[in-house]
Amino acid sequence: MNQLTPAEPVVVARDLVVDYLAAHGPVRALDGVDLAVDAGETVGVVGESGSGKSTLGAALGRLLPSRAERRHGSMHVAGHSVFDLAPQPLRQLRRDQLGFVFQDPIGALDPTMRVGAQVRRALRGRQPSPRRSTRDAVAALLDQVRLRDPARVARAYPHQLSGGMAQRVALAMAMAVQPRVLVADEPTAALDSQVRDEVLDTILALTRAAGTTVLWLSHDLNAVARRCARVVVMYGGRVVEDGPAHAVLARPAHPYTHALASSAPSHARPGERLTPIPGRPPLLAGPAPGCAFAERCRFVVDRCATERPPLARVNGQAVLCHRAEELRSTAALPLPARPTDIPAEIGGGR
Amino acid sequence: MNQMSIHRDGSVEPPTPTPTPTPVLELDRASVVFPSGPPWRRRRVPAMREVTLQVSAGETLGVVGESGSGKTTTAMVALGLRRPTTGVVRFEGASMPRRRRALAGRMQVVLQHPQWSLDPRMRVGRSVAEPLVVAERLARRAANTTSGAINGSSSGSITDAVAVMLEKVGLDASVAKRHPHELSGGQRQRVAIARALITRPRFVVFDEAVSALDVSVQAQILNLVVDVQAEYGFGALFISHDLGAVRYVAHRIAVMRHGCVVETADTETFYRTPEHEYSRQLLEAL
Amino acid sequence: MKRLDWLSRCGLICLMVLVAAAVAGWFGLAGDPAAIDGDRLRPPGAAAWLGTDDLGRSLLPRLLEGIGATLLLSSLAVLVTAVVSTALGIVAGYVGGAVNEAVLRLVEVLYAFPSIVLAILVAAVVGPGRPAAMAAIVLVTIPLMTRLVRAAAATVASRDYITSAVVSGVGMPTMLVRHVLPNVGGTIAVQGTYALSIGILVEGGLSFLGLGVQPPQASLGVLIAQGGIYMVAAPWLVIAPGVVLVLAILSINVLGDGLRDRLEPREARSLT
Amino acid sequence: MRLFTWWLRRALSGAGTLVGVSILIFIAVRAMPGGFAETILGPFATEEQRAELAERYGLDQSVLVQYWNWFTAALSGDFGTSMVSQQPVGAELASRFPVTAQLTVMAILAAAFIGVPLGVLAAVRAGGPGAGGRGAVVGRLAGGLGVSLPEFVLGSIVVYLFSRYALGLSVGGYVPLGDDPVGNLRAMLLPAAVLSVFAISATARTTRDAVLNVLVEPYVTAAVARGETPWAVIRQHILRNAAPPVLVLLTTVSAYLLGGAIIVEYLFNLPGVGSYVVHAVGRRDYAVVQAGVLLAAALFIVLNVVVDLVVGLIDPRLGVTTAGRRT
Repeated sequence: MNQLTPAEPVVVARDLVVDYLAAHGPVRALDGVDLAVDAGETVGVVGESGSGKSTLGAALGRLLPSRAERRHGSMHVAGHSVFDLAPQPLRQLRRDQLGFVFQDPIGALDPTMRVGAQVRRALRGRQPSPRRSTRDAVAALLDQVRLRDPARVARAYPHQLSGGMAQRVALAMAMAVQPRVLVADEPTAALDSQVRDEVLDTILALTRAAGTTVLWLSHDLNAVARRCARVVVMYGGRVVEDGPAHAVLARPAHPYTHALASSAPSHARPGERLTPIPGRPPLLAGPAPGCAFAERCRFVVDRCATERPPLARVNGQAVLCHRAEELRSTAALPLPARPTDIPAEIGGGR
Repeated sequence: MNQMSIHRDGSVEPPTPTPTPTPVLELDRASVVFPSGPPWRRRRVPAMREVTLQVSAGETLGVVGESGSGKTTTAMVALGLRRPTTGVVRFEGASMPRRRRALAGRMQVVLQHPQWSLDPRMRVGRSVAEPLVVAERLARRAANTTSGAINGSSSGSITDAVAVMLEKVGLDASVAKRHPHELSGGQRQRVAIARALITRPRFVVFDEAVSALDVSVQAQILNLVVDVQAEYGFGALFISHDLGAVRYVAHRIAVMRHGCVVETADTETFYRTPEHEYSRQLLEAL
Repeated sequence: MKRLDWLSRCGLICLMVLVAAAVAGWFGLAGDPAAIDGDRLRPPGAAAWLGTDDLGRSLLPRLLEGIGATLLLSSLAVLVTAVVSTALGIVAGYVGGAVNEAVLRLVEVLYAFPSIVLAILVAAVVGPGRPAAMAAIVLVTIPLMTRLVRAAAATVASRDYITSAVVSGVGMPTMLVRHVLPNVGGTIAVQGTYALSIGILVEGGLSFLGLGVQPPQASLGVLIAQGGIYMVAAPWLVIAPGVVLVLAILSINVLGDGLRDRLEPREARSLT
Repeated sequence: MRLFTWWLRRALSGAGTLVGVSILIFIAVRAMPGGFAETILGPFATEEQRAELAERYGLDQSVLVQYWNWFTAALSGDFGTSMVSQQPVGAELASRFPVTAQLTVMAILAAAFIGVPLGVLAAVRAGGPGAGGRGAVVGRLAGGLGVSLPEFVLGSIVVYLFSRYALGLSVGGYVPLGDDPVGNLRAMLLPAAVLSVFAISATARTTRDAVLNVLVEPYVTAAVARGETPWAVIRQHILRNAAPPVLVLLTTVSAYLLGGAIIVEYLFNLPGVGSYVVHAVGRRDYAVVQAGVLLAAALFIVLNVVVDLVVGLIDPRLGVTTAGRRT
C-alpha cells in the first residue's frame, strides 16, 4: 500500500487549473496551483470564498462538480495522479487514502439512516479484529472522537444530534479507514464557538496519532495559524504565500496576507481603526494576466497588472509577488495591529 | 462634526457617549415564549427571558451570542415586529405604539443576507428611496387628517437625497440605476445601510449585518457602520455571533445565552477580562 | 437576461404558429368551416388538404376553428385561474396564520378531486357546454397554481428585504403589489404555462366525453370525439386534430420546462 | 410516538378534507340552477311526483339534516337509487369498481417499475459525463411527449390500429378477472397501456427532479468522497431520500389515473365506474354522479393518508415538531 519513500510529498499539485462552466462563460477557480505537502504535515489553507480553496480540497479526491473542468496541470495524492485514474482505482484511492470532513456537519449525514448504520458503512471492507463485532467497532470509533455515550449516538438519527456531535460522527467516518490525507473544509464554520475548539482538538489529536496529513481549509487566518505548523494563503485561485505559520502571521510576505491580517476585527486593539482592503475579491474568467490582487494592492506597480509574478522565497516563505524581496527589505509589511500576543507557542499546535 | 469619531481615532479611552435622560430604546424584562408541539400537548419554548437592555442616542449596544441564544428575537422585539409575551418595550420613552407604522422612518434595520437585503426586482435607487417615500406619505396623511396639507418633497428632492445617501456610504450615485444583482455583496450591504439611514432614524438595528460578507470586505462595512453612527448619532443595536466585530463597533456589549443576557459591560471590559465565564469563553475563542 | 434554450424556443415558435393558424382560420383564409363542399369522408388531397368529414365539410377550416376555440377557451380560463390563484396565494403566503390555513383547506378540498372527475361534476351541475369546460379548467387549475404561488410568496415573505420594508412602515397593499407580486412573477409565469397545457387537456377530455364544447361548435376535443366514430373509415379525422392537440400541449410543456429551468437552475453532480 | 401524532394529524386533516369534499359535492348538486326537483323531474312533473321526490330525499327537512343523512348513508355504502335504472347505486358501483381499480393499479405498477428507474437514470445521467448532450434532449422530449399525450388521442389511435389491422390484441370483449384471467388480461392490456403512458412519463419526470435535488445534498458528496460506488450511493442514499416526493407524486398520479380511467373505459367500452358516471351525467342521474365523484375523491384522500404514513416511516425528520422560531 505504501509505495512512497517518507521524503516524497503525499500531496502534490502542479500548475493545477480548474474552470467552472457557467451560463455566461467559464469562471476560473484554480489558476495554476502549486503545492506539495509532506506526509504527516498539518497545513492550514486560508482563503476567502472564491479564493479556490474548496476547489483545491475537492480536487484532491476529484470531487469537483460536473460543471467543473480541469484545464491544466496535475494532482498527485499518495503517488497516484488523481485526474488520470480510472473510476475503480479512484474509488480505491478515496476509500483507502483520503478522508473528507465538510462544513455542514448534519447535512453530510444521510437524514434517513441511523448514525450507527452510516458509520458501519464507512467501516465496511475494513477488517475489524475478529474478536470484536461491528457494533463494538462502531462504538469504539465513536468513542475515539470523544462522543459521550457512543451507543446512544449510534442509535440516533442525524437530526437528533447537535452540530458538534454530527461533526464528530463525520470525523469518525472519515478516520475509520485511517486515511493518509484528511481534507477538512471549514469543519467548524457552522459550529458555535464553544464546541469549535473541542472539535478542532479532536481532529488534530486523532490525525496526529494516526500520522494523517491534514489539509484544513479555512477563511480564518488567525485560527489556522494558531494550530497548524504551516499556512498556505490562497487568493484568486493561486497559492500566494506558503510558509511556517508563525512567520506568515508575524511577518507576512505577501501584501494580501498582510492586508487580510490587518483587516480582521478580532485583532484590532481598543480604539484602533481597521484598515480594510478596498474593492472585492476577483472573479476570473480566464488566466489572470498579472497578479490577481493587483487592483486592491497598496504596493501595486505597473508590471503587477500585466506580468504573472514568479515564485520568490522570502524568509521561510514562498511568495507570489513581484515586489516580495523589495517589500521585505524596506519592511513595508509589519503588522502594527499585532503586537506581542503571539508568543513562541505558535506553530506548535496544541 | 463628529465628536464620536474623534474619540474613535487613536484614543485608547473608550468612547463614552453623552448620557441622555431617556434612552432611545429600552427593553424592560421582556420575555418571548413560542408555543410548540401539538395543541393537546402544547409546550412553551422560551426564546427570550427577562431581557433588559437600554440603547441611548449616539450609542451602539452590541449583542453577542451563539445561534439560538435569542439575539434575533431580541432584534424583532426591539423593532416592534414581535410583541414580548411579558415585559415592556419603550421607544423614546413611550411604549411601542399599537400600529407599527406610527414609527415609520424613525426606526430602521440592516439584515444579514446580502443577496436578499434588497428587493431583486427593484432598482437600487427605488429601494433606497422607499423608506423616505413611505414616511413622507404617512406624514402627509397624518397632516391631512389633522390640519391642512404640508408640503411633501418632490420626486426630484428624493432623487437628490438618494444620491447624497449613496455617496455617504461610499457608492457612486449612478448605482441608483442598477439592479441588486449587478452589485457585489459588500456593495449591497452599503446600499442597505443607505436605505436604513435615508430617513435619519433615531434607532437602527444591525442584525448580523457583516456576517455573510467576505473577510476582506467585512472591515469596510464595519468602518462604515462606525462612521455613519458617529455622524448621525442614532442609537444602534449591533447583533452578531462574532465578538470581534461586535467589540469593534459597540460602546457597550450585552452577551446573550439561552435567551438571557448574562453580562452587560463596557466594550473595554471585553478586551480585558469579562466577568461572566461564558463571556470569557467567547473572548478566548477569538 | 438569460435566454431560453433552443428546445423551449422551438416550443414557443410552435405555439405561435398554432395561434397564427387559428387567427388565419378565424379570418376564413382556409375557407368556411361550415361549408359542405364535396364528397363525404374524402381522404386528404388537393381539394381538401386534410380531407372531409362525415358531412362533406373540409377538415382544415374546422381544425383551425377548433384550435382557436380550444386555445381561446383555455387561455381565458387560465387567466381567471391566474388572477384568483395569485390573489389567494400571495395573501395566504404573505399573511400566513388563519388566512393561510383557510386557503390551504380550500385548495386541499379542490385538489382531492381527480381533474377529469371534477370536470365531470362541473359539467353535471352546469350542464355540458362551453361554460362548463371553462369552469372545469378554472377549478382544476386553481389548486395546483395556488399551492405553488403560496409557497413562493411564503419564501419571499421570509426574505430580508420584506422585513426591512415592514420596519420602514410599508403597508400591506404596497408590500403585496410592489414586493411580493414581482418576486413571485416567475412562479406565476411557469405555473400559468403548465396550467394552460392542463386546460387544453381538460377541455379536450371533457369535450371528448361529450360533456364539454357541444357540436356544431368546434374544438379539438369535439373534432377528435366526432372523428372517432369514423375512425376506421377516415382515420385522418382523428389524427389531424390529435396531432395538433399533442403538439400544442407538448410545446407549452416544453416552454414551461424551459422557463422553470431558467428561473430555478439546478446543479447536477456526478456519482463517479 | 412523535411520528404517530404527526400522522394522526395528517389523518384528521384528511378526514376534514373528505367532509369538505362531500359538502362541496352535496351543495353542487342541490344548488343547481332551477332547483333540485326541477332539475331531476323536468318542467312537466306532476305534484305527486314532486311530493314523492321530496319525501325520498327528505327535501322538506333542513339542508343540514339532508346533508347529514346523505353523508352518513354514503359512508355506510348507501348511495341512494339511480334515477334511470331505479337500482341501488352502491351495488352497481361495487360491481363496476374492480374494473376501474384493476386498470388504475396496472398503470400505477407500470409507473413504479418503469417510470422510477427511467427517472433515476435520467437524473444520474444528467450529472454524469456528456450531460446536456443529444441524449438529454431526446430524453426531455420523450418525457415531455409522454405527459402531453392525452388518453383520448392515444386511445383513439390505438383503437384504430388494433381494429384495422390484426395485431394480436382485440379491443373490447371484457371478461372479469375471476372468470378468465387470460382473457381478462388480453382485454385490459391495451387500455392499461394507454393509461400508463402518462403515468410513466409523469413519474419519470418527477423522479428525475427528486433525484437531482438529492444529488446536490452534502451527504451524497460525502458518500462519493468515501469511495462508494455509484450504485451503492444510489441504493443506499439516493433512493431512500428521493422516495418521499416520488411517493407523493404517485398518489397524485393515481388520482389522475382515476380520471384517465374514465376516458379509457369510455373509449374501450369497459364496464367500469368511469363509463357509468359519464353516461349518468348525460342522463342527469345525479345520485350516480354524486357517488362516483365522492368515491374518487375519497380514494385519493385515503391514499394520501396512507402515503403520509409510509413517508413518515422513511424520513425520521417528519413528525418532529419544530418551534416556530428563527435565529
